[in-house]
Amino acid sequence: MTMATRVDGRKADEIRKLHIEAGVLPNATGSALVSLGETIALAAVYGPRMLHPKHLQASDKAVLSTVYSMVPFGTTERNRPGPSRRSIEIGKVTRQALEPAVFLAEFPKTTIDVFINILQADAGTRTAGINAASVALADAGIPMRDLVVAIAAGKIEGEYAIDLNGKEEELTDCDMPIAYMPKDNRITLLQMDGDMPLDDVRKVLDLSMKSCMQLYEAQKLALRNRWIKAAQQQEARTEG
Amino acid sequence: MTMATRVDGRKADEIRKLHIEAGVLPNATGSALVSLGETIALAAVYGPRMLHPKHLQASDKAVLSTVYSMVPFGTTERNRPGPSRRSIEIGKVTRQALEPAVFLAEFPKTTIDVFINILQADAGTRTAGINAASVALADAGIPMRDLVVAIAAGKIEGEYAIDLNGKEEELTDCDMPIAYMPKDNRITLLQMDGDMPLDDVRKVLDLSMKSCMQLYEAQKLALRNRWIKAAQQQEARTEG
Amino acid sequence: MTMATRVDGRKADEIRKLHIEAGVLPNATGSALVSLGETIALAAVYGPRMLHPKHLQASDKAVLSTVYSMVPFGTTERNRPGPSRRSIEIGKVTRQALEPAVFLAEFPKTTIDVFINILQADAGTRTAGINAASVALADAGIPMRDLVVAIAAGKIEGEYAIDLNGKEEELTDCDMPIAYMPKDNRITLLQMDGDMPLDDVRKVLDLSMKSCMQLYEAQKLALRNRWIKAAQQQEARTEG
Amino acid sequence: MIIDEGYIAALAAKGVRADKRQPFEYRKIEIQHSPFSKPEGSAIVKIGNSTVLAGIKLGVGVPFPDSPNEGVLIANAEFSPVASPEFEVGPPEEDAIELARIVDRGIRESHAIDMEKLCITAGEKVWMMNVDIHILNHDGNLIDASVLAATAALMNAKMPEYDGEKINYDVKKKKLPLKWKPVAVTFAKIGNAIIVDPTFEESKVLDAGLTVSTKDDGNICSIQKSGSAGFTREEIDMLLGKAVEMGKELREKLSHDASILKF
Amino acid sequence: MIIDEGYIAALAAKGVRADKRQPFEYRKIEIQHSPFSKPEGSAIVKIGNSTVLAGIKLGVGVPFPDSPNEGVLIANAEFSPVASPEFEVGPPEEDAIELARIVDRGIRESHAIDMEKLCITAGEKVWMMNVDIHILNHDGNLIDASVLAATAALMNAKMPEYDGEKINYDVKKKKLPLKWKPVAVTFAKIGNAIIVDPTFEESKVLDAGLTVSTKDDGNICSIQKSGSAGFTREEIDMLLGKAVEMGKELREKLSHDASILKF
Amino acid sequence: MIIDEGYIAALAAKGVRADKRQPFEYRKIEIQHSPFSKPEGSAIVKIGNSTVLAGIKLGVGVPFPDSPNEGVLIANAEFSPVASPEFEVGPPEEDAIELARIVDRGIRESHAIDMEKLCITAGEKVWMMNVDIHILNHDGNLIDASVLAATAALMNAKMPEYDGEKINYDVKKKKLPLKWKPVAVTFAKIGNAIIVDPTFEESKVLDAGLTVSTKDDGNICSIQKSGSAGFTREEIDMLLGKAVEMGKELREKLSHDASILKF
Repeated sequence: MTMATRVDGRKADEIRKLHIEAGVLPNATGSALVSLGETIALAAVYGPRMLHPKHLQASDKAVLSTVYSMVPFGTTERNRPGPSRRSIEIGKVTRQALEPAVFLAEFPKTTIDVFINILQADAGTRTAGINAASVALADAGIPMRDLVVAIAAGKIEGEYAIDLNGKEEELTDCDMPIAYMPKDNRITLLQMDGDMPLDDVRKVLDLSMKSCMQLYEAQKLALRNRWIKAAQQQEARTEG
Repeated sequence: MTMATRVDGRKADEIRKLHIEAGVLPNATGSALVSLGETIALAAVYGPRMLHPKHLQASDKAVLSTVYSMVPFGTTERNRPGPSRRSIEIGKVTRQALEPAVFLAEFPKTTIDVFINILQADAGTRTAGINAASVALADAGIPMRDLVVAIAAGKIEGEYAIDLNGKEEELTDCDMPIAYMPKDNRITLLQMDGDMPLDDVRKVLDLSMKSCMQLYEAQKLALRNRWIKAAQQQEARTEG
Repeated sequence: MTMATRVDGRKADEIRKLHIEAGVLPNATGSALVSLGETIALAAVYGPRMLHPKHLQASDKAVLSTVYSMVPFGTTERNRPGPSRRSIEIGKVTRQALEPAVFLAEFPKTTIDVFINILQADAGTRTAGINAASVALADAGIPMRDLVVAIAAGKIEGEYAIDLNGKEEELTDCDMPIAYMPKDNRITLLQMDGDMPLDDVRKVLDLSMKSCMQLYEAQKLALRNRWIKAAQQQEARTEG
Repeated sequence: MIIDEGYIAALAAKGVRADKRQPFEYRKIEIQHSPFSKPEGSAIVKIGNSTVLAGIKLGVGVPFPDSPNEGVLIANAEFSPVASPEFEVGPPEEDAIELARIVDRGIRESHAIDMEKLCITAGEKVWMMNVDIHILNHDGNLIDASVLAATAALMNAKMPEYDGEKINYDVKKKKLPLKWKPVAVTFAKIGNAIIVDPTFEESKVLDAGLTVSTKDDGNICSIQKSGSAGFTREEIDMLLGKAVEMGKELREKLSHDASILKF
Repeated sequence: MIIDEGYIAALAAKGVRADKRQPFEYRKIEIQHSPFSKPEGSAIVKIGNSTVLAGIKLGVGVPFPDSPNEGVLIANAEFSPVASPEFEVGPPEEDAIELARIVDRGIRESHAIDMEKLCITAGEKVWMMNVDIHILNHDGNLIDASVLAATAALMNAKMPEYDGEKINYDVKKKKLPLKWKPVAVTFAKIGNAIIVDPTFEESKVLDAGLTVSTKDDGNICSIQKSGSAGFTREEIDMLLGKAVEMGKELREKLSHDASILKF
Repeated sequence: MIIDEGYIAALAAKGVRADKRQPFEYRKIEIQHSPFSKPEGSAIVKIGNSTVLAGIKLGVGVPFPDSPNEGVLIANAEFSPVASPEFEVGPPEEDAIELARIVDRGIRESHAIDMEKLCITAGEKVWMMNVDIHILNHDGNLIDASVLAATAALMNAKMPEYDGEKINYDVKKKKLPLKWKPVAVTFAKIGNAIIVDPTFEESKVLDAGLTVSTKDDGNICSIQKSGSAGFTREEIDMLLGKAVEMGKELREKLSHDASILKF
């Protein structure tokens, strides 16, 4: 396995320009905005709140619900609003990527709703969405075992690289997103499409997990900034 | 502002041939048929009746529900059955035009359902529908503050006119429907699309409100005829 | 009325090669597979089971529900999955063909669900489905007044014939399916499309009812085989 | 609406009906031809208090690949919630679909319209004929009323002019190529009694129903059994005969215009 | 969310608002032009805590038969569940549809865009202009925010190149043929008090609402009354005047870019 | 269906399974090629009591603009309510969609079919290949059964003749251009135990699942993690290896025809 050289000058294992901001939506219990290059994901968390109708409740834990959707103007060609087979599948794997991180048993009979809006799509939207959702859950004050970090890898001219952008992705049919909880060494999402020898899969996993640690620090920093700001606002209000 | 001259010989402030008949549908609690030229609107009122499911009920008043729809053969080109964005919006503004007239607080937890069917569309369907609904509500014996009368105004070759027919409407992009409760001087529906100086809007409002009084008399006459007929039938039954 | 001669050498009143097998689906309460030439129908029965939501329950009997559908690859041109107007109507007449046979009053508040899947369609699918459903209901141990047998008749070059196959059906626009309970002499489904003098309808009914008796024996044989096999399995388990 | 099922059934057992009709007597039938100007053909039919509108709209479209030189017939039925308090929570889709399909097959299978005459350019352009049924008041036997209304609308329909590019709906002259006037006759079995033209109440308690459509030549063009019970073979034979007979009477009514735009 | 309706209404009666604004005072308005690179035009508009995105996408399609030499405008609005706990069980379709139609008519009826300039080949190919509104945080008065966002996005939109066969979204140069900048002003009547720019709480207790859209020349291009009560004629006359006046101020804000990608 | 979750989980902890299988042992697998005559290719696959049908239908259509010289693959899966009492209230859409997408990608991303050979006229006409999965009895591990059934149906499919205008479904001769035979292997983690080919009961109590599809050359062409828990990196590495190994065995079974039309 050799490393790819890239049009935008990045190294094979280098992620795009990353920006994470927590607490961006006043109405939501928690929220976060993640941009990774041109890809922009927004997540809002509402809850825990009572789940209706009753027969959907779980008596011993909260139900985590995730909806993934894209704004119609977020892609080069306008994409029609409303759920697609793709967005329904992504909603499911996103939920399963987040569930291991949340102490759901603390909120029986409730629902915790995570809404992910892709505001702009330039590859890597499902992993950007998971990063945004992770920060939004923490911002909502929901008890978590760990943050969930996610990144996708792919192939450029036969060589592997991390965090492909849209132009790069057009030229490949290899895509391997993962989500990861570093503290416990848990891989909570793993998908792959393409054609890879067993050994390559393992090596790409190594690469991706390394990048995950970068996202881990960025998520923690964004939350720290959010709490500092909230404290300052609180102080200003008390003084005011 | 000058007045328009019209293909069908009407004066600018003259409405089309009007016919109102109350009590046309045996099954409905109240009903009315309104024809205004070639435009024919039918309204049926069912209720007050208990609203299910319970969480839709209002504990302190009846919920007024209005559905506006058009028969598929009511237009020059067949129009597909089922709700459209246009019919949903008209349903909403129709409901809001009628609500101020109905003593909803008298029937908590119930629904009063108003169904408007446009049997033939030749412009002015939403206002014809409101007139039909007003008479149908009264025919249903539902306590009302006042009848609601409605008419639309538009422009013909740059000049304003009342109650455009379909041919006239094709040539204009100005449309201003209003609904009005004369007793209390309440405008309960007002919409406008077009391009009008402020002063013109006010003058057209004057025109429309004048026509409204004509419709007011016609609605009252139709209800009177209905009650006379009902009394005669009652008498016949008693004697028979 | 004269009799048709047929491409596949069958006599006018001869049905296609018939195979019926009961108890083919482990999960279902009862099930059956019926093939009639190239037409293959599968029926699964679930229930009686409590019907939810409650307001759909009948307090004095079970509700019989029937859903008729076709696999997408069951026809020459792929047919889109999901209910069509045709399949909804067939679901209804199938239910009404079966209801007279089932002692519904024995299971108040429950539903008995009959799902019919046409695995391959070569004409006569609704009657094949009814035969499969009849055997599946019996296989489910649901108390029945009688089995329901069904067959369709049509026209070939102006002459009547029983159990048309797909090629034959393409050339005719006459179709007359019936369902029949022999014990009580009850016709529980009768449909006809075409153009037939009154006398012909009666003669074709005679033909169809004769074929029905053949299906009646075949249904009974399939159930007998099923019970023998079940008893043997039971014995083997006890000894094992 | 509370229906005393026991009462209706008890009456039926005695051969008596709540509205005093004979078992094989229709309610009053009124037909108005062309009540509307927008559709190419239209009719209002009342059977007792059941009121049904039918409208025919013609457009130009592409024929089906397997019948390139025939016009296209599309029949549709809507149970408007104006028609019955039962339709409160949404009309019974199954029944509306069955009704539409009976109207559709009644016209299609009887070859009531010469569909080849609705071809403009084979394989490319044909007339699309929409027959829409709109129920305004439901007091039973919607099928017979709907088939009557559809046939009446076909009789009075006039085709708009078409210049090969655009339809001119302002000029309508030519009649539709109508060959037959199909009508439907619906029977209901309540206990052991059999009646024609069931009211709403009667159809709520019926055990089985049978609709038979016939053409002008007395041939049967469509049969549909309904309801949760069966008919004996003898009953079927009797009713098929009755339907041919009563169909003739209904067909005669189609020539008269009752001219009431009052439902 | 628990709203003390009595409190808000009592305040209104005294001409006072919970956030201390004057009756005819808007909240802080922020507009960011072109926050996104994928859409041809885009804007974020905040009015207080209400946050709205607008995006313009251009494609090539077939014109409507009755306007063969005009581009096609399609406006759509989505109430994303991120925007409010109220949208939990699915956003209120009726309100989203009304909002979309007000934005649509605000652009269409004011002739804000010269649609004939969006024709490529008459009767065959024209630009399809999608204006999509996406609500991110709902704190009332979504209409004014949405119309502002749509107009801003139209102002900054640039058309992609089209060589007659394919659109090249990588090269965008030409501006849209924008003739007018429509803006909407929304009033609410609570009891007898009338205010502008209602918050979420205020819109929950309002008796009636009135939205008036105006153009740069002060002409009115759209009116929409809402709510369950009526206005007197005198109130309407007063508010139409106010709308013309306040519309001017809003339109001025459109030239400034607040440049915040922070909702 | 009542499942004793504690019991299954307790067994798993001891490395034991309710049906006495070894952790990495499949249930009995039966494959029938071409059970149906209408579809171009078809198969029935049973893994234990899970029964799945696959059918291939070919039609002619227009290629996607971005791959003008390739045929079109459309995979779909239906959870028929015949398959399980769980599907009573409508099958779980999410799971059916995921299954369809795994089958789709298993064929597409492995380049199992040479899609360029399904091009008839570049940019104009290509073969549309529909792969439909129909579940008849659900006893767990539907993914492996469905991928096996789809691959089997691709193996036995024969293309109908096409004369440039019409498809003749009565004459089918040529095989599909099949390059690879993808198969899927699904693991489940229950507590700390890991097993292959979970039954319905086992899949109800699993904490996490992993499906790995491989090609004839041992390359991995698709991975899908499921379930509400995670895997450690070490577990993933182990299971990828296992999947390559067990995939080989599954692929061998595809050459044999168990020939039972009995579910």
